[in-house]
Amino acid sequence: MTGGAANLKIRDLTVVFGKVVAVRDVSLAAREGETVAIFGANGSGKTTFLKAVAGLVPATRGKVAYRGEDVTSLPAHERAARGMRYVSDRSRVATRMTVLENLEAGAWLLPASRWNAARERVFSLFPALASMSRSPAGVLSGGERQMLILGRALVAEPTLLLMDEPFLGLSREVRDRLLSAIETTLKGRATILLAEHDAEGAYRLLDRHVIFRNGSIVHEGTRSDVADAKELVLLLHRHFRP
Amino acid sequence: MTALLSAEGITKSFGATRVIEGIALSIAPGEPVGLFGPNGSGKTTLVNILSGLLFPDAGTVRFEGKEITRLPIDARYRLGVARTFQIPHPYPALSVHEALRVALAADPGNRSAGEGARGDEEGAIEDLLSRTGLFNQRLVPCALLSQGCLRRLEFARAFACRPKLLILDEVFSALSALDEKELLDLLLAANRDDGTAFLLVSHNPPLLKSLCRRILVLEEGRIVRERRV
Amino acid sequence: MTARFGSLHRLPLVLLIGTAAVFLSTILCVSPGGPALAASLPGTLKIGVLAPLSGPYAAGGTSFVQAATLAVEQANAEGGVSGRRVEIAVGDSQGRVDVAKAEALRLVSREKVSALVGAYLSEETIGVMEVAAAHRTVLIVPVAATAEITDKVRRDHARYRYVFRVGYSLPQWAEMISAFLSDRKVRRYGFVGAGIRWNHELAGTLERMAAAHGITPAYSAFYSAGNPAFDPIAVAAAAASPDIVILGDPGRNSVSFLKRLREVAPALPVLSVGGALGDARLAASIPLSAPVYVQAAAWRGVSPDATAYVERYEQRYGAPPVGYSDTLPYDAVTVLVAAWRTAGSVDSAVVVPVLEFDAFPGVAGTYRFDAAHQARWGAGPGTLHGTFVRWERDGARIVFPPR
Amino acid sequence: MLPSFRGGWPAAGIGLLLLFPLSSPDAFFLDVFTTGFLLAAFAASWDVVGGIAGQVTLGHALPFGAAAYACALLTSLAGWPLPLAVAAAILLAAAVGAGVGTLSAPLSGPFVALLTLALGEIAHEAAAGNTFFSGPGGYAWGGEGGIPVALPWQDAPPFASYYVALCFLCLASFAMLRFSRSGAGLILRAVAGSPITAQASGVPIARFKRLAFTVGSAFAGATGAGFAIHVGRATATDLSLELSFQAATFAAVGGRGTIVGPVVAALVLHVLFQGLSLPPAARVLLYALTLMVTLRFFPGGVVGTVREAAWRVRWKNGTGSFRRRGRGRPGEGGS
Amino acid sequence: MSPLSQVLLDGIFAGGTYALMAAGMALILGVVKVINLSHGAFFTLGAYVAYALAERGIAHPGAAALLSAAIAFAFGVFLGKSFVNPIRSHPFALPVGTLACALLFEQAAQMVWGPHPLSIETGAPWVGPGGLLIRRWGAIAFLSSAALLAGLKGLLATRPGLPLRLIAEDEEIAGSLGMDVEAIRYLTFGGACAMAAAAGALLSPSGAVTPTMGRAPLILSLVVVIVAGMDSIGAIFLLSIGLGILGNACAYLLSPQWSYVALLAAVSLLLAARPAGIVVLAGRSD
Repeated sequence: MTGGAANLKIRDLTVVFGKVVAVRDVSLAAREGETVAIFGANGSGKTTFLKAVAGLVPATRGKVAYRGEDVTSLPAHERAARGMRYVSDRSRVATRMTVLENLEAGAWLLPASRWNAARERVFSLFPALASMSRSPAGVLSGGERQMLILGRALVAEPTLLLMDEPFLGLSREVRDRLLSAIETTLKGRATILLAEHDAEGAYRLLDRHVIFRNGSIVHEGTRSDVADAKELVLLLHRHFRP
Repeated sequence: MTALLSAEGITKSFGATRVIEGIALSIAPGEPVGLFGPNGSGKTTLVNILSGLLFPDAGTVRFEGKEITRLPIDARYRLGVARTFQIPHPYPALSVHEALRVALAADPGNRSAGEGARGDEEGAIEDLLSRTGLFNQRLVPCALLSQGCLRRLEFARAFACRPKLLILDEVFSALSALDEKELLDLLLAANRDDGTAFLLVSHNPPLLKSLCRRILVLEEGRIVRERRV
Repeated sequence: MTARFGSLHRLPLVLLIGTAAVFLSTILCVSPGGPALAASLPGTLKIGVLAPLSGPYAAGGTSFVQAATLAVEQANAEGGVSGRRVEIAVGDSQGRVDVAKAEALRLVSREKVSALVGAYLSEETIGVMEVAAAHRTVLIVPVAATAEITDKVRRDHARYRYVFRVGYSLPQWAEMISAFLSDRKVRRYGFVGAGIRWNHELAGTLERMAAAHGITPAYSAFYSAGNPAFDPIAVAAAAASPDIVILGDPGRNSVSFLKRLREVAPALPVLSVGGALGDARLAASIPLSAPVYVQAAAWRGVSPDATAYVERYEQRYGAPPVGYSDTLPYDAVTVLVAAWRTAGSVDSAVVVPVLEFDAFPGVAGTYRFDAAHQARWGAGPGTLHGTFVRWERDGARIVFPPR
Repeated sequence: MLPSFRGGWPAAGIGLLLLFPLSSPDAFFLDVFTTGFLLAAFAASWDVVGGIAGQVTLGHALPFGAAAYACALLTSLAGWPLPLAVAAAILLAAAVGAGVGTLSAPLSGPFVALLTLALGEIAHEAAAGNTFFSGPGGYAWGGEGGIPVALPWQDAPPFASYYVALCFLCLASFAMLRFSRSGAGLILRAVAGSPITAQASGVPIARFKRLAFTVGSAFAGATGAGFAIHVGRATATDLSLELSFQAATFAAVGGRGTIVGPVVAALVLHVLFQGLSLPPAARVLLYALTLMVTLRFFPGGVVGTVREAAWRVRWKNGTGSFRRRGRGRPGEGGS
Repeated sequence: MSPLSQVLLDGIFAGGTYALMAAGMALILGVVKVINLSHGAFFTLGAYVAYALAERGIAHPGAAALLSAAIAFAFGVFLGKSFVNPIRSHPFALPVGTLACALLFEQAAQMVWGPHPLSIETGAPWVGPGGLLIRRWGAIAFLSSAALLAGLKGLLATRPGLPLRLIAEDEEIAGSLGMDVEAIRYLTFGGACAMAAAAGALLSPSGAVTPTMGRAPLILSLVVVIVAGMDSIGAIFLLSIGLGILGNACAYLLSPQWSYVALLAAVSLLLAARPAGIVVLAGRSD
C-alpha cells in the first residue's frame, strides 16, 4: 500500500447478489488527490465495486471509510453530501431534461451562490454543452452525453470521483477532451477511482492501478511499474487471459 | 450473384429530426460486412430498420429478392434474418434452455415436424448450448446470468434459426477478452462453415478490419464511404 | 422418487378418485329429505335479516337493519311470541346475489332462523327467494320492487308460497304518483333516475297510469353511476319546462342532482320517490327555492302508530327514518310476528295460510296480501296507500293524501 | 428436502377437500366452498392472461359475464338444453377473449389494463342499464335483476354442487397448468418476460397475446357459466370491475404466473372471509388489512415468493452447483 | 342562455374535476411509479373533513382544504413510507395494495360518519355573460385544477422540482447526486394525497358525501393519467377538459346513460389509433 494519509479506506468489501458474489473481500485505500485505475474484464465486479463505494448497492460485508468517517451504512445521497460523486456510463443522462437542468441536478447540494460559477466553469471546459444548454439532453451525441455526465459531477466540486468506464465507446478525440478536462480540474485535487477498459486513456490519469478478476483484486501496481500505455496493455492482457 | 439483403432509399425521421436519409446497401450471401459510425450517426436506427423492429418512412428492403420492408422482426427471423441487441433483454423467469426452446419453436421447420421433432429440438438446443459455451448454465434462470453469459445467449438465440444473415449490434463491446475471443471464433466458424452472412455494427475499426471484407461508414444518417479490406 | 409421485402431473389419478367420490356422494345426498326446520328450538325465535351492510348500498342496508331491530324490540316488549323472545340474526348481502344466497343459507342452516326478512336489491331478493323456497322458510320482502318476485309466486304457488311482499309494487308506486300529480294540477312531468331496471319500469308504468289523468311526460333521462352527467340532465330537464321533475329510486345521487337542477331551474318543483331525500339530516342543505316532495310509506303524523315509530326511531338513531326503506322492514317484522302469534307456531305450513288470509296492522297501514302475495292497497283509513311530504325549513309537512 | 414435497401438497389438499363434505358441514359452508372453487378457477384463468402472458387485464369479468349471460339467455329464452348452452357460452367467451386480445395486442403495460377496463365497463353498463329482453312474465329481463338460468333441476343438493365445482376446479386448473407448461405456455412466459426478445426470436407476439386472451377467456367463460348455474341467474355483477379486481387481487396475493398461487389465495381468502361470518365491518377491515400485510411481506405473492426463494437456494453457489442431468424438464430438478 | 352552450360550459367544469384528481395521480405515477388506487379515498377524506367542519359552523372551503390537506399529507407520508416504498419493486402488488387501502378507508369512514349520505349547502351559482350559469363548485374545480397544474408545471420547471423529474427518469443517478430518493418519494406521495384531499374538500358541497364517493372520479382520472402520462401537464389538463366536454355533450345530445360508455369508448379508440406512440422501442434512436 502506498504511504501517506489514505482518505478513502475500503476494507474487505463484499457484495452478493442472490447467488452471485460480485465483489469478494476487496480492500483498497487511496490518498488525497490520488488516481487509482481499476482494470478488469466485463463482469469482474468493477462496476459493482464502485457502486458499493458510492452507496448505490448495499455492501454485504466490509467497511468503507471516507475522511476518517465510516460511511458503510450511509445511503448514497449522504455519501454524495460528503463529496463523493459516481460518474456513470453515458446512457444515464436524463434525456427529457435540458442540458442545463441536468447540470443543475448535479449541483443539487451546492449552495445556490456557487452555482453560477460552477456552471460557467463546466461550460468553459465543454463549450459544446454551453451552446446546447437549452436543448433536451436526449438530442446529445454519445460524446456530448459523456461530457454532460462528467460536467454534472464537476459542478458539485467533488472530492472523490468514482468513474465507471467514462471513455467506453468514445472516439479518441472526445476521450482526449474529457481527459484534459479531468486533468485541469481534478487531478491532484480530488481522489479518483477510475474503472476502465481503455488502458491507453487511463494511463494518462493513473497513479496506481489494480486489476479485478472474479470480484477480487489479483494485481496491484504503481505508475512506475509500467513504462507506458503499451506496457500496461500487455500487462492487462496477461491478466485477462489466464 | 444476387444480393442476400438489399436496401434502397431508406429514410427515417423521429419527429422533426431526420435520423437516416436515403441509405442504400446490399449484402451478398455469406458476406461479412461491417458498419462503422460514431455515436448518433443512426447506426442503431438502420439496424432496427434492417431487422424489422422499425419500419422506414421511405425506401425498400429486400431479402433474397423478396420485398420485406414492412415485415415485422419475428417474420424476418423465421426467414433467416436474426439480430442481437446491444443491451440484452433476457426473459427473467426462463432458463437458458427454455429461452432457446422459444427461439426454436418459432422455426417453421421445427414446428411443423410435430412431436417427432422433440428429439431434434433437444439436439439442436444441446448443439447451441455447447457452441456458445452455455451448457453448464442451461438450467439457470436468465435473471441470474452474468453479462457475458447473456451475450452468449444472444448469440445462441440468433443461431437458433440457422440464419442466413446475422445482424450484430455492438456485440463485442464491453466483453472480457475470453468472451470476446470465443464469440468471434463462433461467428467466424458460422461464416466459414454455414456461409452465414453478417452485418457487424461496431465503433472499433481494428475489429471490423479483422472480420469484415467490406466496411460501410455511416455519418449523420448517410453512408459516406465504403472500404474494402 | 418423491418428485415423481406427488407432482401435479400425476393429478389425473387424483381426479379419477375425485370423480368417483362425486358420483358416490351425489347418490348419498340426494336420498335424504330436505332440511328440517328448526322451529322446535326452545327459548328464542330467530328472524334472519338480509341487507347490504358494506359497499355502496350500505346506507340503505344499515337503516333496514335498524328498523328491523326496533320491530323486534317492540315485539318483545309486547310479550314476544307465545312467551318466547324474538331475536334477529343479520346477514350482509353485499349487494351481490351469490353472497345474498350464501348468507340466506347461513341464516337458515346455521342460525336456524324461523323466517327471513330481506333483501334490499332486486337481484339479491330473487336469489334469496330460491333459498326460502328450497328450505320452506317464510320470506317477507320489504323493499325490492321487481315484478319478478310476485310473478314467481303467482306462477308457482306451491314452491314460492313462502314469499310475501310488504314493499310496494311498481303499479302501486305509479298509481300513487299519478294521483299526486293530478292533485297538484301537473300536466307535464320530467322523469330522471339511475339507469337501472327498476327506474325504466317505473317510468314506463307511470307513463301509462298518468295518461289516464291526462298527464304526459315532457322529459325523461336515466343516468349512469360511472359518470352521472347531472349538469346536462339538469339543463335538458329545465329546458323541457315540465311542471315537476320526478326522481326515481334515488340514493345519494339524488342529492347531487337536486343541487345541479336547482342551480339551473330554481323554481322547478321536485318529487323524490323515496330514498335519501327523505333524510332529515340532508334536508337542511337542500335548496328549497321550490317545493321538494318526498314519497314515503309512512311519515310522522300519518297515524298514531306511525308517529310513535318515527319518534322511537329518532330517539334511538338520532334522526327520523326516511319513510320507506327504513319503515317497511319494521312492518315486515311486525307482520311476521303477528302471523306467528295468530298461528301459534312458527311452522311455515301453518304461518303461510295465516299470512294469506289475515290482515296485519303496521306503521304504513294494514297489510292484506293478494294472490301473488303482494300487499294490497286500499282507499279507506287504515289501509296501505303511501304518503307525500314537502320539505320546509323547519321540517316536513304532509301534503298528500289530503285529509 | 422441501422441494421434494412440492407436488404432494396439492394432492393432500384435494384429498382434504374431497373429504370435507363427509364431515357433515352445514349447507352454508358447502355453498361458500362451492363459490370459492368457482372464484379460484376464475382467478386461475386470470392468471393465464395476466400472469403467464403478462397481459394485466382489468376486464376479465367480460368473458365471465358474457358466458353467464349467454348461458342464461340460451336456456331461458331460447330454450336450449343446458350442456349445449354451456358449450355455446364457453365458445362465446373464447370469441370475446379473442376480440379483446386482438384489440389489446398492440398495447403494452398499463394501456392493456386501461383498454380491458374500458371494455369491461362498457359491457357492464350495457348489462346493468338495459332491459333488452322480456321474460314470459310480461316484465322485462336484464338490468340489475339479471336473467335467470333455466335449470333442469331444482334446488341442487349442496353436496352435488360442491363436488361438481371442486371437480371443475381441479380439471380446469390442471388444464391451465398443462397449458402454462406447454410449448405455447413457454412462449407466453417469454412474451411476458421480454416481448422484444421474444419477437426477435421469431415469436409473432400479437398472435400469442391473442391466444392467451382466448384461452384465459374460455376458462373464465366456463367458470362464468358454472357460476350462473350455481347462483341460478346471470346478473350485472358478473361483468363488474369489482369481479375483475377480485381475480387480480387473488393473483397478486397468491403469486402471478403460478396458477396454483391464485387458486390457493382465492380459496383461502374467500372461505376465510365469507365462511367465518364475521360482522360486516370487521370483515372488510380484516380483508383489507390481510391484503396489505400479505403484500407488504410477500410482494411477489405467497407462492411466487416461496418459489423464488427455492430458486435462489438451489443455485446458491453459482452455476456449477447442480448435477448434470439427462433430458429432464428444465426447472424441475430434484436434488 | 342556450342549453347547449350551458352544457358545454358545464363540461369544462366537469373536466376540471377530473384534472384535479389526475394531477396528483400523475405525480405519483411519475415519481413513485405506482398506480395509486387509494387516491379516491383521499378525495373522500377531504369531503368528510369539510363536512365535519361545516357541521361545527366553519363552512369555509379554503379552511377545509387546508386542514384536510394536512391530514392527508400525514397519512400519505405514512402510507408512502411504510407500505408503498418497501414494495415498489413489485409493481403488480401496488395497485392491489392501494385498493385494499381504499377499502380500509371506506369502511373506516362508514364506521365514523355512518353510511348515510351527508350534504353541505352548495351556494347559489353566479350568472355570467349571456345568462350562462357559472356553477360555484365548477368554477372552484376549474380554477383550482388550473392553478394546481400550473403550479405543478412551474414546480417541475424550477430548481426544487428537479429531483422529481430526475427521479422520474433515473432514480439511481438522483441518489448519486445527493438527492434522498426515498424521502422524496414518500413526500411526493403525501403531497399528491394532500392534493386529492384538498380537491375533495373544495368539491364536497357539489354533491353528497358518502364513504364510496371517491370511486367514480378515481376511474376517470385513472383513464386521464394513463393516457396522458406524467410528461405533459398540459396534456392532462386538455384531456380532462376534453373528456368533460365529451361526456356532457354526449349526455345532452345522445343519452345520459351512455355518457360513461362514450368516454370509455373514446379512450379505447384513442389507444387503438395510436399504440405506436406507446410501444417501447419506437422513437429510441440511440
